[in-house]
Amino acid sequence: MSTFAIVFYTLMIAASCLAAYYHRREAFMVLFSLTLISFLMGLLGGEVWLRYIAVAIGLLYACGGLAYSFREFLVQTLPRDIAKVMRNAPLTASFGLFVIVVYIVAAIFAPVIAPFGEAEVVGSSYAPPDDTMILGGDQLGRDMFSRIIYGARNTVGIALLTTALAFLVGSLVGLMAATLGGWVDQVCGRVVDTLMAIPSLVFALLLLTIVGTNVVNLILVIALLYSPVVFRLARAVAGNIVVMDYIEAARLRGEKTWYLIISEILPNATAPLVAEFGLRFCFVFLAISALSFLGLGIQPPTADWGSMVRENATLISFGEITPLIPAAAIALLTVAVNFVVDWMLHLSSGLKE
Amino acid sequence: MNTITRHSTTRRRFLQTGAAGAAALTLPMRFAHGAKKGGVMRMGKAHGQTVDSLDPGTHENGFTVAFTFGYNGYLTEIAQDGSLAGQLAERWEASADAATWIFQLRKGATFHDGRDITAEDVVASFNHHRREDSTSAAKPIVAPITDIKADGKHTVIFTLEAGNADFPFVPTDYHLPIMPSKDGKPDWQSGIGAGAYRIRNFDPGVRADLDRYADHWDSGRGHFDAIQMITIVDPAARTNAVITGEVDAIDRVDLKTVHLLKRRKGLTVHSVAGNQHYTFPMRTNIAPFDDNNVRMALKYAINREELVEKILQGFGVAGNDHPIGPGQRFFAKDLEQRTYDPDKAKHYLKQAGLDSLSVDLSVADAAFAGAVDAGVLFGESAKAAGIELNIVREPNDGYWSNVWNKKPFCACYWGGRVVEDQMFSTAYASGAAWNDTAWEHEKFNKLLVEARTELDEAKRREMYTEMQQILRDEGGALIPMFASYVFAASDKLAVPAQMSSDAALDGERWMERWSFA
Amino acid sequence: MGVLQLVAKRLGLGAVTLLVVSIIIFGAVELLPGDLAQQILGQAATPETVKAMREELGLDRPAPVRYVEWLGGALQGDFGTSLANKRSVAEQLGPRFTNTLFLAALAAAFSVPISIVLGVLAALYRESVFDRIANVATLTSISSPEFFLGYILILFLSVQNPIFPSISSVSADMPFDERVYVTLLPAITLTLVVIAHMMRMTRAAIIALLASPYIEMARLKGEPRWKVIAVHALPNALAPIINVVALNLAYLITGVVLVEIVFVYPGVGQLLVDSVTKRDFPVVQACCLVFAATYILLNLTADVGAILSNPRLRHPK
Amino acid sequence: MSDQNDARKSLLLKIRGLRIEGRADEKWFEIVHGVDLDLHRGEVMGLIGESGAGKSTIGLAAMGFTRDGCRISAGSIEFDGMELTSSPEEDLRMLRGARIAYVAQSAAASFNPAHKLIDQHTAAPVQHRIKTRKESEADAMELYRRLRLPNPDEIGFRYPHQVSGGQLQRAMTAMAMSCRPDLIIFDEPTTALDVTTQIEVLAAIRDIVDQFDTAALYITHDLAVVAQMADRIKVLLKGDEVEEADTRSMLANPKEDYTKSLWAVRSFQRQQKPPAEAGETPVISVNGVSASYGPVKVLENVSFDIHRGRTVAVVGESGSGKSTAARCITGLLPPTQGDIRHNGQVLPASFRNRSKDQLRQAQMIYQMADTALNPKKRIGEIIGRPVAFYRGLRGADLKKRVDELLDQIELEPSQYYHRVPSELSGGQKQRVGIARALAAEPEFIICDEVTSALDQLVAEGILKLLDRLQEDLNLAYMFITHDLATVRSIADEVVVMKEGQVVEAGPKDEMFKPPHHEYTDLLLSSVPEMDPDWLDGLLEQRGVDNIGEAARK
Repeated sequence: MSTFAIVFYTLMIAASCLAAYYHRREAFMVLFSLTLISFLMGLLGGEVWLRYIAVAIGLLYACGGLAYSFREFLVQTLPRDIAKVMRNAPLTASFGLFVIVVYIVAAIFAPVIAPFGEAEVVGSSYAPPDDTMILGGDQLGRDMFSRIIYGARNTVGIALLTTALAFLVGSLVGLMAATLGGWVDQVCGRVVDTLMAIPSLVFALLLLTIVGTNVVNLILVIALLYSPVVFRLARAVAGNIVVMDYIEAARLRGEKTWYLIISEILPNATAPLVAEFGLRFCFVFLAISALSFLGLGIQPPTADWGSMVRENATLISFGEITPLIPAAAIALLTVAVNFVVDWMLHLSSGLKE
Repeated sequence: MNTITRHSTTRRRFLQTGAAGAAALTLPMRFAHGAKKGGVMRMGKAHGQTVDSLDPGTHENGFTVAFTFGYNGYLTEIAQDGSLAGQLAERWEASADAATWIFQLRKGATFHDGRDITAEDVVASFNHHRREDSTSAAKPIVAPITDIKADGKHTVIFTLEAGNADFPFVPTDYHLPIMPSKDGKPDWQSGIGAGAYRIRNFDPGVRADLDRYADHWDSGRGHFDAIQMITIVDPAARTNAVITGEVDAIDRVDLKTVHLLKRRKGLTVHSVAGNQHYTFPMRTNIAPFDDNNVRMALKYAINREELVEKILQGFGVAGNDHPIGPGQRFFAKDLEQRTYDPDKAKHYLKQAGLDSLSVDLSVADAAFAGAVDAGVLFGESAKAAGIELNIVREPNDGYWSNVWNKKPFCACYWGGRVVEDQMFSTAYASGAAWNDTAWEHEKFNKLLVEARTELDEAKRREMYTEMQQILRDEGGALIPMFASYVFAASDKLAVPAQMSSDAALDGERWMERWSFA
Repeated sequence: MGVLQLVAKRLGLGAVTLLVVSIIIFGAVELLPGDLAQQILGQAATPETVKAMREELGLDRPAPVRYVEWLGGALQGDFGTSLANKRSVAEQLGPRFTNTLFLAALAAAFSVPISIVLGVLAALYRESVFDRIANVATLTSISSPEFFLGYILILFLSVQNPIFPSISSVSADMPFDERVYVTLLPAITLTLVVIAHMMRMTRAAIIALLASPYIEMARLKGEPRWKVIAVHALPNALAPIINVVALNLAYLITGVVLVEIVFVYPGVGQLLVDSVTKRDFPVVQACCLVFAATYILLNLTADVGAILSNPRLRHPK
Repeated sequence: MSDQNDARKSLLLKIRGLRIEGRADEKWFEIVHGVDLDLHRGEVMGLIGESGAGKSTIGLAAMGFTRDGCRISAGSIEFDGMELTSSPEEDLRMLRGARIAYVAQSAAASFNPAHKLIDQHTAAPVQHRIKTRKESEADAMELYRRLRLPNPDEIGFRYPHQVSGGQLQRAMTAMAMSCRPDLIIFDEPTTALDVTTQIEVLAAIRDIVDQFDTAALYITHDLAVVAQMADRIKVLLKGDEVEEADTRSMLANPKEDYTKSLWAVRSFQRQQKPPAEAGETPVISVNGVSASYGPVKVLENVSFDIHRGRTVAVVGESGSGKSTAARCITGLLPPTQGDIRHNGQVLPASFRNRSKDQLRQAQMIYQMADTALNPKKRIGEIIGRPVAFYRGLRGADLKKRVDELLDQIELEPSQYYHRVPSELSGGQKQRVGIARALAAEPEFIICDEVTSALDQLVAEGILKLLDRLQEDLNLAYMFITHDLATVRSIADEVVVMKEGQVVEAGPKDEMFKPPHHEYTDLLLSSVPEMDPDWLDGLLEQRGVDNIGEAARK
């Protein structure tokens, strides 16, 4: 029983007791269950595991603190009405926001931040990390760090464009179908059903092989593949809106369909659509990395996280972290977006719990 | 050296040749000494597709090649030392002009269904590739055969359009197994062959299971009781499989992690210098490549060492702009190695009357693994010589049909041929279908034909050396590197010290040559 | 409208959809650069051999003719033979599809119960620590690329401590238990991929109901909390839950190419990708149709399930 | 004094200084400010007040229950000697259903659509181990019989959606009775029902409450109803008690002004205009219109005229086709026969084919102001759009015109111009709806149940407003309603509809004077009156089995 273990347990127990004393029920539950777990781990895995847990807790607190302070920062800086919303945002949400902001910055200022060019050969292949190359080099001796920064730009940028396009098409057609109803609705529905019946990955494979894999095609194809899903959602949401009396009133006024869609229906459909946008963004993101995995995604020498994972995948078997970095980057972003989306969903569904 | 004299077959030396045949087939015996029998060998293969079939004419990838070598018998084979050895053919002799070849079949060799192997089978098997509507990839290889007929049960007579001293090497080609014939047609569908192993189950793109063929004529081949060959395309999965010991060996080791793989206990990473080489063919009938100075400039503008280090992770040697590998008989070892020299490149540009040059280089990883990266690196090094290379990524699909042999400057892969003549006549002889540099060189062509029929060793060496020289200095192909075959095997396996260099995994004949330690 | 009419109607529509899909696929395959002949011959392609191969495969005839012929065969249940290796498509697809189904079934066997239970619990103790942890955990799992999840699992459960095989090469003659054993890793991977979606939907569907008067009524009748959720909320939330489950099952069957590659699992996905790269039209066609059919049927089952779970539709006035 | 002691002895529910807080955008604010309440065994107390008075909240609190986002902040609730505010959830659970039962406003929504009535009925008794399932089922049928539900032995095995609203409401009362509780909370049990159905439910409830001598809290906003049901009445206003007294004295002489004002509501009478002289072409004339949704016929040969400056009230119960008639006029539902004339000339059947001007002439005001106004638009835009659309006004003139309109509906422009509907009260929303209609400067406005969703005082205001506007702008109204009181107050002519047909039509004065068509008679007689004995009287004269649905055949 080393001093570390003793200190560790004492702190854990003390914390739990404090929580219990101040009736922080949830905090207590977390802390104490953690204590129990670490007892178990300590017995099974030895002190190493204790250290892991300690690190994990540390990280958790770090993230929590970061999120907390970032939220405060926003509350202080943003205009009042938004700040009011922010103040009640859960920590997860503000953490998500923080991550997203970081990514956006990285994406925009990639050339400034990255010490080397995207395809620039700096050192020998798989050069170990040193102070010129923080994360070492890749198989061609290009700077890993720079490539990850540029990866943010390419991967995120492309995913964003794709999703945006998919939504533009999907939701517009969806709203159109819902507003016009009748045969238009029928036809759209059928077409979408058919499109969705074709397994998307394979469809992507086919289309991309046909039109050739360059960024533009990639965006177009994936957008095409995802728009049906958006259509369905938009159609459903709008379906509930068009039956409202204010839509009837507008119709009776003799308004054009376009007006109905843009200024009567759309404003009421945004909340769910935005939420869906977040989720879809993640899926598109993963889809692109999946395609890169199949060699059809973003093409080298363009840096892209998906293909970076793919290229270095074999390293995982040896417990090397190189491929973990881009993969973690992907996961982190998607988690972050999902956090924010969750929060927005909660806001839009005024469900008080 | 002496192995080679053994192969310059003439009437006078017929007996020797016969002995040669005999000697040839003692080879595997020798290697077989002490080889432990038994065990199930599990091999993880980087190749194999659901569209693979048993038709030898369609065999093209590492999986099918190893497979066919496993269950099929061939007239002749390449021994580990690169020499020629008889298999189903016991002896062979040539007419003086080396245009007629008589093969004597081994008696007592049988197919898996117990039938004797007869001359008819051989004829039918070769005609499978020769016939007019043949779809076989080997069609060009057997094209020179003008006639083939059986003379009795165990004699086959090949007649060639022109003499070819190396003809006995032709039947070693993996496209040309001997298949059981039924009224003149070879029956490849049944999967019955004359190899050391017989097929138990073949699931294209997934796996193949084979059992030792007990009645094989040569008890010195095939030491495993059974073979499991599994397709593992994903390099990571392949690596995992061999690490976790779910397979005993894998080919195509991922070079990125080979340094880590080497550290694993119980595994050995083998690398065999091969004849396979990566090239950047320039079509010499299209400007600017019709000017040899431009070609030379480019040849000097590429950094071969860097490519070997970064693309092959050091598993290979720099090429010298000719397709003959260091391990080959007539390799011109005295030929000076060309190196990266921007100034020379500039000089040649001047000669060509240019001070800068901008050309497209079409690449795709379908050409060879890392072709794109190679292109990128080439581009970087060429800058210094004032040459602007714009790397054009071509789609992998249809690369061989739409890019290679069409685009003026692209990336290409050559598996290499054991026989210099084969290599030259397939890819550099004027009018050859695969002459991807559209190269026409009178002297070269003349030498090629002469060397083919020349039976004197020394003369041939001179000729081939000269041809390599010509290719190096005037040829259309930029040949920066020769890649080694890198594969990993568990230490449970007894991997022979000397392995064939004509293909990966001991010339893909590991099934019959390897055994458990 | 009765369940039977609906089923009939939807099956009809499904058939039409399949037809359209087959046309689209055929068109797509036709549009692919290069053709089977070139693909098979690869570098070895010479004009003559390619030509010969085309004739042998009948690729020289006009596309519509070939499509109609194929359709004719398909309608009689004969999906033709693979152009590349002359084996019948059915014989090729059969075992592959069983494998895929087996994997999907295994994954579903884990993911569906777990996610629904988790979802219900999350709804029951919503906004509690449990809810949050479950939420974050599932989010993280859904957020990592599946091939990456696969590799990680292999690293921990197969390379570092060898519990499961890293490659799940199943064969037809395998005994069931062994089959399960080798398929476990990919199944777990897939479970991690799909669980989040289903769980969150379940949770959302139930929470959405908690505001409704009859839930309040149940509570005012003094029914215990779990009963309120299980007896009063769940039955009314079934429709959306069934829907999302069906959706994910469809994904489990049609969308697992990557996992198959990572675990070297001989499923349809692999076959499909290979056939696409080789332009082996009949196989591509068959695979896509099988997938499309699965998708349609699953959706149909979902709708039927929704109807059966809703008395309004089950017993019309 | 003595009966007071006696009362204290049998005191069942005792609430003291009850304060309840509600949570809205993360702040707690009080919605009930210290209410006291005494309820004795077998006594029925009426809680009356407008929406937001906190009636339901108090009612639920009496079960120790608060809705999500509400909490009891102070005071005590003592049920039969047991303090509810401090007792653990488990004990409360034991109480609910067993000793205190609840009857919700909308039975349709409060029965779980997934389960049969009987299962939901027996849930509580079985849960509380009061009866076995068998006994409870038998008991249920007994109760159904007493509540005069049609074929009581079978109805329990239906699903909620297979049973009509009135029957559901009675089934729910039966369910409340299933454990023979000491106290039942009735939360507006008849508000959602048609008048004719309302009576039977009222009768049933009162009957059962008497039979089992159950105490009850009867929550409603309808004085006439509470007059029939309650022994005592407590009037609430915004979470405060106004006054409490026994029913008769409360009705006879209310003390507080607020109560008086409540009583006064029914007094608004706009005197009836003379019928338009013959030959004057009506603004809108519906002649011989039949219409149907798919195969279902919903209108049959309906005809009536609406003259300039007049109000035609179309009366009928739900499903009588009065709203459908409106849809035909607006062109949303093209008639299968007959036509709609506007100032003599025939209007195209579908609104899609009508000219901008024709559309402008007929405007509509909806029942549900919430769904009638786009929640995402500012009041200025909502009212401004028609102005811009029809008159093409822009910028300053537009703003000016909108301000005028806001003035007309008595909303301070500077204050409301930039608000969104969610920031308005129900009445204000309804006013905005009116303004939007006026903005088109129509000749004719359809008012579809415009007041039925509003509290009476608010409704009052709306009616007055509509009346004034009619005076100023000489508008013609088509007034769709099921509330005869409203008809009395503003109509010039009345059209009574039943099952898609016009049963009777004519000037109001004639319509409200006998002899009536029998259905009109039923309608009229079913409207509860302030007289506590009204229901008894009616039951006597009609006989218990001849009211409500029974009487309509």
